[in-house]
This record gives sequence, structure tokens and C-alpha cells, in this order.
Amino acid sequence: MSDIERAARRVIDARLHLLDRQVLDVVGEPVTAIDDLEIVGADGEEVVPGRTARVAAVLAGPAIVTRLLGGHPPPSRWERIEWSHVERVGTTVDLSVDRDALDLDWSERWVRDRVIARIPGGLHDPESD
Amino acid sequence: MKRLLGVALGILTAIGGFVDIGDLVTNAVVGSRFGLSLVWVVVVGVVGICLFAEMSGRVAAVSGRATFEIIRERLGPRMAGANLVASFAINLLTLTAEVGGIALALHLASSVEPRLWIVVAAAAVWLVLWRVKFSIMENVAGLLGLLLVGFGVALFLLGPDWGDLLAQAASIGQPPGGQSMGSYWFYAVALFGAAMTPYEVFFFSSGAVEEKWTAKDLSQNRLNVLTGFPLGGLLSVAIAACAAVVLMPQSIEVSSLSQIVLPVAQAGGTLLLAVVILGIVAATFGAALETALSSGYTVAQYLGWSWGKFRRPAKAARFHLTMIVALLIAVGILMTSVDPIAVTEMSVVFSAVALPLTYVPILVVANDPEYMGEHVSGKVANALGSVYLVIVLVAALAAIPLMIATGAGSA
Amino acid sequence: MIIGDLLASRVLDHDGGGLGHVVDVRLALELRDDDADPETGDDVPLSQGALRSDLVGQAEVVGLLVSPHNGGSFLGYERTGVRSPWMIASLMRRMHRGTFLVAWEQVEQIEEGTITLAQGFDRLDPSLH
Amino acid sequence: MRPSRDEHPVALALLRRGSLRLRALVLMIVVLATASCATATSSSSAQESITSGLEEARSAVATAALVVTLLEDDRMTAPVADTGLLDQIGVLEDSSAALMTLVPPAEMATPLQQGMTAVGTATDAVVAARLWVNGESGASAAELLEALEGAESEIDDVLAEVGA
Repeated sequence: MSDIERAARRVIDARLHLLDRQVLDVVGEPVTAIDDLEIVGADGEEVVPGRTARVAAVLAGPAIVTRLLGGHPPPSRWERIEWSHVERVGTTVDLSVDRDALDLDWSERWVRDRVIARIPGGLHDPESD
Repeated sequence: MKRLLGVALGILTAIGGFVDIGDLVTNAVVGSRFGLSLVWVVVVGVVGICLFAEMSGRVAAVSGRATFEIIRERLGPRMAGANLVASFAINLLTLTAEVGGIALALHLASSVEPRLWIVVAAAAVWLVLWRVKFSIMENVAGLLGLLLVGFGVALFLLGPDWGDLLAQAASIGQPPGGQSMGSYWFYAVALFGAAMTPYEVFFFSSGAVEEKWTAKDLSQNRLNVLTGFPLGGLLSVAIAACAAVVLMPQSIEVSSLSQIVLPVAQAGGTLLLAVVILGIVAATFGAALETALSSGYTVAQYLGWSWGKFRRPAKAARFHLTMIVALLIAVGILMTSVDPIAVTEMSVVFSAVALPLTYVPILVVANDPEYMGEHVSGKVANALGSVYLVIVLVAALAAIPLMIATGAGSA
Repeated sequence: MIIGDLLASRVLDHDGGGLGHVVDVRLALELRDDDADPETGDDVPLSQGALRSDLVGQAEVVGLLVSPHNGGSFLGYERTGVRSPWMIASLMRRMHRGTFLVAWEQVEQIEEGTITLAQGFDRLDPSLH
Repeated sequence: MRPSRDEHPVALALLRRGSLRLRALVLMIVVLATASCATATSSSSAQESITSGLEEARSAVATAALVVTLLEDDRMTAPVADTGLLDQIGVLEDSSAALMTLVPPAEMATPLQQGMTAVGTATDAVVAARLWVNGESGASAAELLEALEGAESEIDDVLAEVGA
């Protein structure tokens, strides 16, 4: 039996409480919505039915295809946030890292660097005046 | 004193922000064809939008989650995705109609080619989105939109037979001679859609997050909604009444913005006309801002991107890019010289069709103590909410069949 | 494996009899000590207030929720005590009557789209409270 | 304008393969499409089309008369009046196009001809009004209003004949 059972724990349902929720980074900036969760066996190997399994990562991006249309994009294309980065679970899921440290935010950075930051005023703080 | 000013400002903004090109056109068309016999729909629509906006504002303020995040959480990615596609398309139609409306109003004031104004209007909208502080944007557009009160003034100056107007308003379900029952109900749905456009809710709830509402704001905004929207509804009725008094007796059917202002000119001359045209420019400009923002809000919230005008554009890059793309598409559509009035009529009908997909999740989450704590909906809100659930569903189901059967109200 | 693979899978008993579909995956969150007090007061944004948000560690799979009817969305009604607005709440309850929880230990086999339970599995109460 | 079953290979293919409900749906769509394409050939719908085209034209003339009156009374500015009349010229174009593309049954041919003439008169009157608004015409407001009124009653006559 697992350690969690003996420690304080909170029971939730994945779809009800995690999937499709907003992920915020350490300073509260939005990162993504949770598209799916990866689960692995006790030592990180493939899940064996009936044996201990745990959530390994929050998935975003192409992994949504499974829930939208069925089918399975190859794991190499999943955009992952390790579960160890997850700090809090509430109506949002809060991370302990900055979003710039995550691989999966590349499209935001790309649009920012290639488009938005190049338009005059793109760095202007609208609340400052 | 400062508090009082804040409340007044909020209410005034809500009045001015309620009327957009959809309300203007639909009310004038309805007034010229059906007199005031559809006023009851405006009443139903205003109560509905009050209820709906109050719920979504409360959910956003208490949970910090804006409407489209909630829609995805509750409906799942598939149904929420379908809602996103529909809402985005309708939003785009409405944005197109609003930008076209600004151009038409400026054309009215200047006779300069509307195509030129389309580009100017879209550029101005973008500049405000890019640069101006949220609260300033909201207040200026709302206050100038208040000039539409000119329609109310015009109605009094026209000195209509009030008894006759009241009798018209009381003839629910009885279109005046020569108008078919099918068209009557088609326009009933259109008016309902114009009052309860989903973008108002996306904008309202996201605005609550943008402005980081506190418990204090919550009660103040309830007050704003509950007084501002009904007063905005009165503006809508005034527009319809002006058309009913001046245009209906001459069997003028409204098909353009220039006809909507004729009663105002007749009643108040060039001065009042100028005031109202300025009001139309402001109201459509404000609504163009709201719809452009809503297109960004919906996509960003569904996908979990960072969004919001309170962030620097570079901190919400994809959100800003979405709005730019939406504006460019709107300009593109208008450049095909499609009639903005026709686009408007389409957008209000489809608003009614898509409404349930946005309404149901909000109704549900407003009752969830995990999100709302002590602020869950009360008994009255739920009873009314359930009544409106039925109305919203009926309107959504009836819209398309009515549109086909009546040739979009032309029969 | 991802949660999306499990959701909507058909569930069979040991002898191949159909039981329904997976509608959710139950997780146990390890709770860590939480010192942070939620901020309260009139001038603090409400969203930073008293909403439940837990400091979490690992998330372990404890079971599957199986509905005899369909794999559709619950709108969050089924496993909580919320009963309003009445119209939607009762509809959702009716749609998912008969839902049960099966412990992860009693899951025998997972194939694409089909999950088989162990002989003599227990139907557990699905509610979260 | 007269789609027949063999002009809808896709629909037919669907009919052969689809479920009962789908078949009913496809059939309904085909029937609706056929019905809407066939409108102009029946007498009552030709009457409807003529009537609605003429009513639009009458609304345009009435609007133009109101615009001229308001401008004459200094209750309106020239740019607003110009835009207003331009919009109505557009309406008249549409209604004339609607009438011109009709294929009426024999007994409707004469009223349709008269209708098109009436819309032509109306267009002339509104165009004249717009010239006046832009200071390009020596006519007086009274003359313009008279012309518009004449156009309106011409339309009314045709409407009466069509039996609206």
C-alpha cells in the first residue's frame, strides 16, 4: 500500500478537478489549460493495471487530440510539465516555476519575439498612464 | 462623494455600453414595421442580460475564472470547442458589423466614402486596444454612447400620442396589419439576441478579472448592472418608438442607418442630429472594442493563454495577435462591400442560437461552492435563472427554422 | 499512458459482460503542510480570497468511475452535494444514475478502448464526500 | 432554376446509402431547394415578389420625400441628406433588379412591366432629389416633392392592380 494513504490526502477526480483547468506559473501568469495527464507506474515505467500508478506530468498542446477526436499523437510531441512542478491544486493549478522556464510556452514566446514586441508600443504598460 | 461618483460613472457606462449596432438596427427595423408591439421582448431581454451579466461577473470576481475558462472546465474540450468556434464566428460577425457601423455613422456625418472610414475605424479600434488603459477605454466609450439619449429627447419633442404608443406596447403577439406572424416571431428572436449577445458576457466577466474586483466592487457592479442595463433598454425602446412614430405611418421600412436618424432630425433639427450621430459613433466604437477584446478573451481562455489588457502586449502576445487577426478579417469582410446592416441582422440571430452553450455553464458554476464559497446563487437568482434557461433554449431552437420560414423576416 | 486513453473506454467484467464506460479517474493527492493564509478583506481581489487551494505532493490513481449510461460530461453534479439549479441538477443525476467507483487494484487489463475488471470486483460509492 | 432529381447526384448517392433519418433530411433539403428555385413560376409567388419589390421602392420614395422635407426645413445637414438619398438609390436598384429577374406567368406580365416603369420613375425622382441636395439642380423642393409623390402614387396604382 502506498505512502499517500497514511499521510493527509485529498481525493479528487481527474476530469472534474484537473482536466481543462487553468495552469498558472509561480507568479500567477497563465501558462496553459490542462489538456491531459500522463500516468506512469511506481518507478516511472509503463502503467501495469492494478499496480500503483501516479500522475507524472501535465500535458498540453497536441495531447488534446486524444480527447477531441480520439487517436494518439506520439509521446515525442506531447508538451509536458512535470508533476513535481505542481505546487497547488485549487480552482487553478499553480506551478512552482516561471513560465519562461517551461518548454511548452514556445508559441507564446515566438509570437512575442517575432510579432508583438516588434510593433511600437508592444512593451508599453497600459496601466502606467 | 468619490464613491458616489464611481457608482454614477459605472451606471452611465452600463447605459451607454448596452446599445450597439445590433440594438440600434434591430430596434429601428422592428419599430418601423411592428410599432411597439415587440417592446415586451426588450423587457425580457434586459432582465435576461441583467441576470446573466450579474452571474458571470460574480463568478469571475469570486473565482478569478472568466467565462470561457469555465465553459471549457464544465463542458469538456469537445463541446466547449464547438462553442468556441460558434462564439468566435458570431463575435467576428458582430465585430464586422460594429466596425461597419462606425464607418456608416462617419459616412453619414461626412459623405466621405465608407470604405475609407472602415480602415480608419479599424485602425483606431486597434490603437485603443493596444495602448489605452482598460478603465479609461470603458468609461469614455460608455459616456459618449450616452449621447444616444438624443433618441429619448427626440421622442418627447415629437409629441406622440402616448396612449396609442401604450396600446401598441400592450398588443403582445399581435403584429400590425400587413405583417406576418412568422416575421413577428423572427424579429422577437432577433431582438432577444440583440439584447443578450454573448460577447457582452465574455466582456463583462473578463473585465471583472481585468479590474481585479473586490468584495466592494461586487455589490457596486451589481448596482451598475441592475440600473444601467434597464436604462440602456429604455434607450432601445426610444429608438423603436421614434421609428414607430415617424417611419411606420409612411410605410418606410428601415434598411439603412441613415433612416434610423430621420425621426431625430425631424424632432430636434441639426443639433440633435449631430448629438445622436456622435452617440452612434461612440456606441459602435465601444462595442467594436468589446467584441474585438471578446475574440481574444474566448480563444485565450479556452487554450489557457495569458490574456488581458492590464498586461503589456508582450506579456499576452497571442491574445493581442488574435485581436489583430480578428480586426483584419473584419476589415476584409467589409471590403467585399457587404452591407453591414445585413451582417448585423445575421449576428443577432446567431447570437440567440449559440446562447445556451454559454448560459448553462455559468448557471451551473454560479451554484458550485468550490468556486463560489458563500457567494453561490440565491433562490431568486436560481428560480429566474431556470425560467431563462427555458426561454434561452426556446429562442435558440426557434431561430433557424424561423429564419428559413420567413426568409429572414422579409415575408 | 494518458488519462484521455482511459476516459470513455468500455468497461467489462471478468467474463466479458459490459458494465458501462469510464467517466472519470479518481486520484488521491498527497497534501503537504500549508502555512499560507488566504488573504481576506474588502480591498483584496475576491479571487485571492478563501477559495480552497491545497499544497500538494504526488497524485496517485486510486480508481475508475464507471457510468452504465454514457461517457458524457457531468457538469460536475454527480459526486458533489450541489442540488441547484434544480432542473439541470436532476437531469444530470438521472443521466448518470448507477455510476460506481471501482478500485484501481481491481482493474485487470487495459487495452485500447476496453478495460477489464478483476473477478469479484466491488462496486464502491462514487461520491467524493 | 428547375433542379430535378438527376441534377443532384450527391443527394442521390446519400439517399441510397444513408440511414432513414438522413434520407428524410436529404429529401427535405432537395424539396426545399426545388421549391425555392421554382417560386417565380407560380402565379401567387410572382405576385408576392412583385409586391415586395414595389413595397421596398415605395419605402425608398417615402424616405426620400422625408429627407427633402427635412433639408428644406433646415432640420438636416447636406451630408446626412446625401447619404440618406444614396442609400435609397441603392434600395431602388435592388428592387428594380428583383423585378427584372422575375419570370412571371402570362397574366402577371403586364403588371410587372408597369411595376418596372414605376420603379424607374421613382429612381429618376430620387436621383433628381440627390442632385438638388448637392446643389447641382435648379429645381425647387416643392417640385421634387411633387415628383416623388407622383412616383409614389404610380407605385400604389400598380400595387392595387397586383392585388396587394
